[in-house]
Amino acid sequence: MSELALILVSTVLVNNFVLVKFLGLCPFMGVSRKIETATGMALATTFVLTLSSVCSYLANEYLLAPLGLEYLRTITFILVIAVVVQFTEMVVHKTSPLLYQVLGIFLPLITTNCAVLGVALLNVQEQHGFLESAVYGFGAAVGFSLVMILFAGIRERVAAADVPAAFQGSAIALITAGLMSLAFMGFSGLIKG
Amino acid sequence: MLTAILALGTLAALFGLLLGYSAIRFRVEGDPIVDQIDNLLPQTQCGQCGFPGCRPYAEAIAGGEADINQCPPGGDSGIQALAELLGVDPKPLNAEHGEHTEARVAVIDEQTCIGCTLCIQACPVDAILGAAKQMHTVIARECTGCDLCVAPCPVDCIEMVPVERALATWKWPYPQGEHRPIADTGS
Amino acid sequence: MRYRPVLISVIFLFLFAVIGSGLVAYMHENTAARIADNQRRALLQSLNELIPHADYNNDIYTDIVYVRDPELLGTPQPVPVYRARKNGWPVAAVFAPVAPNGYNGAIRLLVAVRVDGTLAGVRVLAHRETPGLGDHIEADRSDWILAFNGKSLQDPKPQNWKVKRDGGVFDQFTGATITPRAVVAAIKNTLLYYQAHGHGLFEKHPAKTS
Amino acid sequence: MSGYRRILRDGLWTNNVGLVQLLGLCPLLAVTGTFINGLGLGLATLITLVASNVIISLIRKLVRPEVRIPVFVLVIASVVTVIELSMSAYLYGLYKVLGIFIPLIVTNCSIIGRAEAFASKNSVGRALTDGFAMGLGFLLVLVTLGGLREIIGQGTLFAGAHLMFGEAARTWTITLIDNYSGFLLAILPPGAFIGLGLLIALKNVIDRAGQRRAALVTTPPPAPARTTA
Amino acid sequence: MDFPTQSSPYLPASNDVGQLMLRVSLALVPGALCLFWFFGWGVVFNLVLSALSAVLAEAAILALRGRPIRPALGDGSALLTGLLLALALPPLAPWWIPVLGAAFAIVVAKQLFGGLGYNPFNPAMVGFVVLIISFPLQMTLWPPPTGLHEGHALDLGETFRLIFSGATPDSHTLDSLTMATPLDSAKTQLGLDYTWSEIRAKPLYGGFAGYGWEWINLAYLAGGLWLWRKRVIQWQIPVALLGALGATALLFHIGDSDTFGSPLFHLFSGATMLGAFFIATDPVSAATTPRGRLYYGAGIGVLTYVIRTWGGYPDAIAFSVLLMNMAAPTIDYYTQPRVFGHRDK
Amino acid sequence: MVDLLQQPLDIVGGLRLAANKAQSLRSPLRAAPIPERLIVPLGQHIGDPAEASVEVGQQVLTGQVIGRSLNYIGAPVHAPASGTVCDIGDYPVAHPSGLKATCVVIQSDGQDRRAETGLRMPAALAADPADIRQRVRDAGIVGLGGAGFPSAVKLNPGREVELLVINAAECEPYISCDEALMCARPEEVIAGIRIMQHALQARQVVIGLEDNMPAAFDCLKRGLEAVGETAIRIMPVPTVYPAGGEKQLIYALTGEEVPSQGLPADLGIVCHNVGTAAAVARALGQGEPLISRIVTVTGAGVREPCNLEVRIGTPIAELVAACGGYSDQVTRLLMGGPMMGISLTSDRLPVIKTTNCILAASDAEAPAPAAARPCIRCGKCAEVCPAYLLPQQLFWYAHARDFDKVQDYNLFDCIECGCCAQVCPSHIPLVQYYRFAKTEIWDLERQRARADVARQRHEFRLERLEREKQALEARRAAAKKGLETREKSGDADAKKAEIAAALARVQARKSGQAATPGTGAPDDSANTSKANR
Ligand SMILES: Cc1cc2nc3c(=O)[nH]c(=O)nc-3n(C[C@H](O)[C@H](O)[C@H](O)COP(=O)(O)O)c2cc1C
Ligand SMILES: Cc1cc2nc3c(=O)[nH]c(=O)nc-3n(C[C@H](O)[C@H](O)[C@H](O)COP(=O)(O)O)c2cc1C
Ligand SMILES: Cc1cc2nc3c(=O)[nH]c(=O)nc-3n(C[C@H](O)[C@H](O)[C@H](O)COP(=O)(O)O)c2cc1C
Ligand SMILES: Cc1cc2nc3c(=O)[nH]c(=O)nc-3n(C[C@H](O)[C@H](O)[C@H](O)CO)c2cc1C
Ligand code: SF4
Ligand code: SF4
Ligand code: SF4
Ligand code: SF4
Ligand code: FES
Repeated sequence: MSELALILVSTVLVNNFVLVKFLGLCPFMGVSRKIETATGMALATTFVLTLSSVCSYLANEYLLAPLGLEYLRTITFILVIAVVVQFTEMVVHKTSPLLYQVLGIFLPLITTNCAVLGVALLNVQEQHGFLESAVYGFGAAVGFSLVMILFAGIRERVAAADVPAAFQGSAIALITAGLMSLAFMGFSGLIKG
Repeated sequence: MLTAILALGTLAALFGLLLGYSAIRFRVEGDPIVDQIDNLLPQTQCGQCGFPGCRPYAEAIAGGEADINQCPPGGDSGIQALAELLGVDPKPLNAEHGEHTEARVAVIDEQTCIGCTLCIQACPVDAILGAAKQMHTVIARECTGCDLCVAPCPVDCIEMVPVERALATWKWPYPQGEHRPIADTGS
Repeated sequence: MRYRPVLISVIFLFLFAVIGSGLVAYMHENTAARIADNQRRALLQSLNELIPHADYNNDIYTDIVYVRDPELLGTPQPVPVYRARKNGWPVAAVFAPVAPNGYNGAIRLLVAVRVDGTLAGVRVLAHRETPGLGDHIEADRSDWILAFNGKSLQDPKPQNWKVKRDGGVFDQFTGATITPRAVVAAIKNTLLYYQAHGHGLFEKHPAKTS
Repeated sequence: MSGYRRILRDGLWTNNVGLVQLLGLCPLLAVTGTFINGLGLGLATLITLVASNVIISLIRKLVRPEVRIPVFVLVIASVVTVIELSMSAYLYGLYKVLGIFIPLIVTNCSIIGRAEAFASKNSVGRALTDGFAMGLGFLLVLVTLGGLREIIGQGTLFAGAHLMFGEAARTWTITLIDNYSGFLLAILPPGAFIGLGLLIALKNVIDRAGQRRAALVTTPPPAPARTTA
Repeated sequence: MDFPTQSSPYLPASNDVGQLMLRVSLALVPGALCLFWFFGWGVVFNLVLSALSAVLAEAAILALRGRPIRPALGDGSALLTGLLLALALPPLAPWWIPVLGAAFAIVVAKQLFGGLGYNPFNPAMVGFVVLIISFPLQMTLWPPPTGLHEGHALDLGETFRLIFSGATPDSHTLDSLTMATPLDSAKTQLGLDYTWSEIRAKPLYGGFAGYGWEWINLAYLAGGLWLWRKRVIQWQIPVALLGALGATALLFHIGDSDTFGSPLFHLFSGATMLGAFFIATDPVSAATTPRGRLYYGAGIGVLTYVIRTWGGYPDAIAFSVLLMNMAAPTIDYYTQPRVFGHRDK
Repeated sequence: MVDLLQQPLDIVGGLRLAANKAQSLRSPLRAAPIPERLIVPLGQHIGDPAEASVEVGQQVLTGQVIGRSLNYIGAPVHAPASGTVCDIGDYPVAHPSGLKATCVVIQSDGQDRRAETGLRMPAALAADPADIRQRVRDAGIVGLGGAGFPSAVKLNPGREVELLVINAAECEPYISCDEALMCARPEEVIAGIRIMQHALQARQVVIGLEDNMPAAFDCLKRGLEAVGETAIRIMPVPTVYPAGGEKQLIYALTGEEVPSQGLPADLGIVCHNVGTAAAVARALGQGEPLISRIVTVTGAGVREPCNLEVRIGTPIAELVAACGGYSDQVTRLLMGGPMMGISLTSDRLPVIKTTNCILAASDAEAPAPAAARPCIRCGKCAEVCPAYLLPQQLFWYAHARDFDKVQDYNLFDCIECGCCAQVCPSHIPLVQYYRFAKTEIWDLERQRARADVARQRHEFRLERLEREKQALEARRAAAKKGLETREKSGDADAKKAEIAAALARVQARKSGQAATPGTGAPDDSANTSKANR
C-alpha cells in the first residue's frame, strides 16, 4: 500500500512528468491558455492515461512477453493508445454531447501526448505490476493535470502583463514553465533510493 | 517473425473491427462549433473575409480552411474571441482583408436617388426600403454598415457615415498614462 | 453494404500492422545479435576500467554470484559479484554495493577487490547527490574516486578509513562532507565483507536470481 | 520551384516545428543537454519525418477517417522502431543516452502533426520536401539549444561525440572555458525551458527586424499549425 | 473659467508604492544588523553587491525597452529585491554570486514579465533558487555564527579579499572557515541516526533554535510585526505560514521526538521569519484574496516542513514560496470572497 | 420580512474620511438669486430625456411644464423661473463625456411669476396612493440623492413595503445639503416622509443619518415631536464612507443585503433621499414642482462656502459668484463630492436636479493625479471595498480588456464608490477602468443584439432568394420540358436541348450566387469580387 502511495507522490511531485521528466509538453504548452480548457485537457488526459497505462500493461504482459515480442512494444502500445483514444472520442461524442463539448477537441491531441506512451514504456522499464501500472498512470496524469491547471492560471495572468514584445506569446510561456520547473526542483531528493 | 506478424496483425484487425463498428454505432451528425464561431462574428455580412457572409466564414474556420484573422469588422476583439474559443494564439488582423473601422451606417441622399433598386439587391440584410423608380431609404437601425450598397449605386448617392455617439451610448475611454493597452506596448 | 466500411477498416489496419510488424521483425532478426553484444560490451567496458582486460580471461559477464549482507553491502537486496579469473585462478571480485546514506539517498557503486584484498578500483554507478557538490564522486568530474586504487584494509588502517574532517585520510569536498563520508564507509564495508567471505566467493556456482 | 522553396522556408523558419508550432517539445527539451544528444535525436527525427511523410502521402487516398489516426500511428511507429533497432545496434552509446526518447519519437507531435496537416493532403514530392524541411528545422533547433546549454552549463562543445562518431571523436570535445565551474541551471530542466524561451524571443526579434526592413512586403500567413481544429 | 478633468475620486492619495517599499526595507534593518552581528562583514558585501546589481539590471532593461527609468527605479522595488536576496545568501559567497543572482532575479523573473507588478514568481527567491541549484558549493559558505563579541575569523579586509579573489587568509582553508548551518546539520545528523536530544546538546544549538539564528529570527519577527502595525502587510500570510509550519512540526515532534526537530527549532531557524513576513508577503506574487492568503501561507508552511525534513535542501522557504507562487493565481480563482448581495459561496 | 436592528451595524469596508462639512454649514441656508439665463437640460434623470413642449420665443411661468416625458421611467421638466424661451438646442451639460445635450434656455424676466400647477393636494395623507404617485410624477421629482431615478416609479414597488428608509446619511465629505435641509426645514422633510409612507403603505419608517450630525438629529427629533409622529425612527449610523449608499445604509440599518442585480424592493424596502422627501412635500403641499434644490457650494476654491437653494438651470458660475466668487486657490471644479463627483471642464454648465454639491477644490484638496504605476496586488483595495469585490482582479481584467473575466469577478456589483482607488498605492484610476469596462460591455451587448437581428434578416433574405430561385428553376424546367416535347424529332435537337439545359444550369448557379451578398453586381467592386472567390 505504502508502495503505491510512494509511486503516487513520486509521479505527481518529485518526478513530475511535465516539469521534470519532460513528457506531455506539447499539450502542456498548447492548451493552457485558459483554466477552463486546461481543466478539460487535464480531465481527458487523466482518463486516457490511466486507461491506456492499464491496457498497455495487459498487452505487454499477456501478448508481447509470452510471445517474446518485446521489440514490438512501441508499435503495440501506440496502437493500443490510438485505439483507446479514438474509441473514447467516439463514445463520448455519441453518449454525452455535454462532455464532448468539454473534452472533444482535446481527445485527438492525446494520442500524440508523449506522456501516454511514456507511461506505457516506463511501466515496462520499471517492471510495474498491474496495480502499480494503474497507479503510475493515474499519478502521472494527476501530476500532469496539476501543473497544467496551475500553469493555465499563471498564463491567464501573464497574458495581461506588460511583457516585452519579443517575449509575448510562447516565449514568456516557456520561461514561466522554466520557473515552474525551477520551483519543482525543490522536490528533488524527496523520495530517496 | 511469423508470430510477430500474426500477433500484431490479429490485434490490429480486432481493433479495426472495434473502430469500424463504433464508427457506425456511435455516428454523430453536425458540428456545434460552427454555430459558436458564427455567434462571435459581427454579422455585418460584408464578405471582406473572402467568404460570402459570416456563416460561410465560420464554416471555413471550423473546417480549418480559413484563419481567424480575416474579419475586419470584428477587429482585434473579434479575433481575440475566436482565438479563445478555438484555443489558439490571437494574431493581428490580416491586412489583405481590410482594416477595422468604427461602426458606420449607409445614408442615401434622397435628392439624388433614382430608385434603381440596385442597392436593395446588394443589401445582405434587407435594410433598404423602396420600390423601383421610387426614392430609397436606409433603415439605420438595421444597416450593418457593410458597404455593399455603395458600389452598385449608379449615381453615387450612398454615403457611409460614422454612427453618432449619444450620451446614452457614450463609452468611457480607456484610461491613459502608464497603463497602455496591451496591443500597443512597444518592445 | 452497411458493414463494408468496417471491413475496409479491418483490412487496412491489418495490412499496415502486418507490413509494419513484418518490417520490424525482419529488422529485429538482423540486429538482435548485435544488440545483445552491445549490451554485453557496455558492461564489460565499465568492468574493464577497473580490471584491465589482460588480467583475466574468463567470461566475467556471466560469471556472477549474488550475495546478501544488509549491514556491509548497504542493501537488503542481493548484490551481484562479478568474478574475474585467469586460467581458472581467481583474480578479482567486482561488487556492486550501495552506500545508503548519501546526501540525497543511496549511491550505487562498483567496487573491484583483487584477491589480495587491495582495491583495483571504484566507480559510481548511480547517485542523486547534488550536482556541482556531491557529484565529484563521479570519475568524469574529478579524480577523487581514483584515490582508492590500491588501497586496502591494511593501507590505511581500518580506523583511518574516514574523511579528513573526521580524522581519516580521505579528502572531503569543499562544502560537502556527507557524500564522501558515505562513499568511504561503503567501500570500507565492502572490503570488510571481502575479508570475511572473500575466499568462499570464487567457489560458489554461478547463479541467477531475478 | 517556388512552392518547394516556400515549404523549405516554412520548415526551417516561418513555421518551424520547435520555435513556432511548439511541437515535439518533449525531446526538444529533454535531450538537449549537449550538442551531440541534440544532433542524434534530431537526425532520428528527421529520418522518421521524411519516411512517414512519404509513406502517408502515398497511402493518403486509401485511408478511412475512423482508422486514419491508428494507421498513421502504425506507420510512424514502425519507422521509429526500425530506427530504434538500428541505433541500438550501431550507435549503442547514443542509444543509451537518449533512452526512452527514441521510442517516444512516435508521439513527437510534430510527426503526426505533419502527417495530418501536410502529408495527408499533398503529393509525395511535396510531402518529402516538407518532411525534410520540418525535420531539418527541428534538428537545427535541437542542436542550437543543445549547443547553447552545453556551453553555458559545462563550458564545452561536442562532448560525447564518440557516442555518435566512434572512439576517434573523443578528442573533438572543445573546452571553451577552462576551470569553468559550470552554470548548472542550463543543464537542468528549468534551463531547457528558459533556453527555448530565449531562442523563440530571439527569433521574434529577428523577424521584427526583418519586417521593419521590408516594411511593405507582406508575407502570406503561415498555414494553421494545430493538428486538429 | 475652465478646469482640468479626471476620473473620481479626487482626494489626495493616502498610499504610495515607493513608501511601501521603503517601509519594508526599513523593517529589515533589525534583522540585517543581527545577521551582521553574527556573521560579519560578508553580510555587508552581499547587501551592497546585490542591491547595486539589482538596481543596475533594472535600469539596463528599462533602457533597452525604452521606458522611463526614473519612476520605475523610484518605486524601490528593485532595491528591495536586491536586499532580500542578499539577506538569504551565505556571507562568504564570492562576489559574483550576489551579482548574478540579483541580475537573474530582476531580468528573468521580473522584467521579462513586464516589471513591477507583473511577475508571477518572487524575483528574489528565483534568484536564490537559481543560485542554490547551480552553485551549491558557493551557497554553503556560511561561517560559524560566532558573533561580534567573540570576534570573527575574518576582518573587513580579509573578507574583502576572500569574496573578490577567493584568497583565504594563510591559516585557513575554505573548509575551516565555514560550517553547516543549524538546519543543515540537524538534517544531516538526523539522517545519520543521531537523536534530536543529542543534536540539541551540540554547540550549534542555541537557546531554543539554531545558535545565533534564533536572534536573527527574532529580529525579523520584530520588523515584521512593525510592518503589520503599519498596515504594509496583512496578517493572513505570516500567521498561516508560521501556524502551519509550527503545527506540522509539532505533530511530528510529538509523534516521534527523536527523529523530528522541535517546532520552535523550525520556527526560529533558517529563513523562517524572513520568509514569513518579508518574502511570502510579496504582494505581487502572493495570493491576493483574504481566504486565498491563508491557503497560500499554510501551503508554504507545510511545504517548507516537508522539504526540510525529507527533501534535498536544508532550508526550503525559497522553494516553497516559488511552489506556492505557482498556485497563487489558481488559489485566487477559487477563493473569491462572497460578493455583497450574493447568496452563498 | 426585514426588521430594523436595535443597534445599527458598521458597514464592512469603506473609509473614514475627514468630513469637511463644517465650512459650508457655518452660514445658514439661503436662496441663490435667480440668474438672467437658465439652461435647463431635458434629460436630468435616468431614462430617456423629456421632449420639449415649448417653442422658442414662448413666454413661460415658473413651474410651467417645458418638457414632457411619455416613458414610464421618465420625468417632466418645468420652467425654474418665469421668462421667455430664448433657445432650444444643444448645450454642454455636466457629463463626463463633455458631450452636449438638448436644453431649453430661458431668459428670466426677474419676476418669478408662478404658474398654477395643480399639484397641490391638501389631504395627501388620506389620498389614493396612485394619485400621489401621479402628482409626484407630474412634479418632475427624481431622486435627489444621486442617480436621479424617477421617484414616482420607486413609490410603486409592486409589492408590499415593510420599511421605508430615508437616506440622510450624506456620507461624502464636503457635501452638507441634506444636513442643511434637515436643520432648516425639518417640518417639510417630515411631511414629505409621511406622504411617502402613506403612498407606499410602508409599515415602518426610519431616517438613517451619520452619527456626526447631531444638529440634524435634534432638529428632526423636535420636528417629529412637534407633529406627534412616533412611528418614524431616526437612527444614526457609524460615519464611514459610503454608509449613504443605498445598499450599505440598508445593511447598516437592517443587517440585510440587497441581492445582487436586485432592488431593495426585493427585501420589502424602499429607500429615498431626504431631499426627495422634502421635494414631495413641497409639490403636494405648495404645488411647487421640482424647480429648485439645495446645493452645497464649498471647497477652498470659493470664498464663502455655504448651502444655497438654487433654481435648476442656474449656471455654476453664478452660484460661485453668490458665494463670494473663487478664491485664488481654485484648481479644480467638481460636481458632487470628492469621491464620486464628476470633474467639470467649465463653470458655464447648469445645475440640474441631481446636483448636490459644487466643490471648487484647491490643489491640496484635489491634487492632480499622480502617475499610475502597475498594480502590485497589495489588496488594499479589497480591504476597503464595501461590495466585497476584488478590485485588483477587476482592474487586471479590465486593463486587459477581458470582459468575460471581469464579469466573472462581478464587475456589475461595483457601486463605483471610489474607495479602492482612494487607497491604491499605485494611484491607478480604478473606477475609470470599471466604468470603461461597464460601458464597453453594454456596447458589446448592443452590438450583439444588432448582430442577432442582422443574422436573422440575412437568413430571411437567403431563404427568400432560395425560394425565388426554386420558383425560377421550376419555371425553367417547365419551359425546358415543353421544348423537349416539342422538338423531340432529331439528334441535333437533343443536343440543342442539352445545351439549353446546361445553360439553365449555369443560370441557376448564377442566381444561386446571387443569394450571396454583394453579387448583385458581380464585377463591380473589389469587395464583391473577393466574395466570389
Ligand atoms: C542545496 C544543498 C545541497 C547539498 N548537497 C550536498 C551533497 O550532495 N553532498 C554533500 O556531502 N553535502 C551536500 N550539501 C552540504 C551539506 O549539507 C553540508 O553542509 C556539507 O556536507 C558540509 O558539511 P561539513 O560542514 O561537515 O563539511 C548540500 C548543501 C546544500 C545547501
Ligand atoms: C435601471 C434601474 C432600474 C430601476 N428600477 C427600479 C424599479 O423598478 N423600482 C424601484 O423602486 N426602483 C428602481 N430603481 C431604483 C434603485 O432602486 C435605486 O433606488 C436608484 O437607482 C437610486 O440608487 P443610487 O442612487 O444608489 O444609485 C432602478 C434603478 C435603476 C438604475
Ligand atoms: C457610494 C454611494 C454613496 C451614496 N451616498 C449617498 C448619500 O450620502 N446620501 C444619499 O442620499 N444618497 C446617497 N447615495 C445614493 C443612494 O444610494 C440612493 O440612490 C438614494 O438614497 C436613493 O434615494 P433617491 O432616489 O431619493 O435619490 C449614494 C450612492 C452611492 C453609490
Ligand atoms: C511586503 C512586501 C514584500 C516584498 N517581498 C519581496 C520579495 O520577497 N522578493 C522580491 O523580489 N520583492 C519583494 N518585494 C518587492 C516587490 O513587491 C517585488 O520586487 C515585486 O515582486 C516586483 O514586481 C516586496 C514588497 C513588499 C511591499
Ligand atoms: S468579414 Fe466579418 S462581417 Fe464581413 S462577412 Fe466576413 S465574417 Fe461577416
Ligand atoms: S444599407 Fe448598405 S451598408 Fe447598410 S447593410 Fe445594407 S448594404 Fe450594407
Ligand atoms: S490597491 Fe491598487 S495596487 Fe493594491 S491591489 Fe488594489 S489596485 Fe492593485
Ligand atoms: S469602486 Fe467598486 S470596486 Fe472600488 S471599492 Fe467601490 S465598489 Fe469596490
Ligand atoms: S513531443 Fe509533443 S507531447 Fe511530447
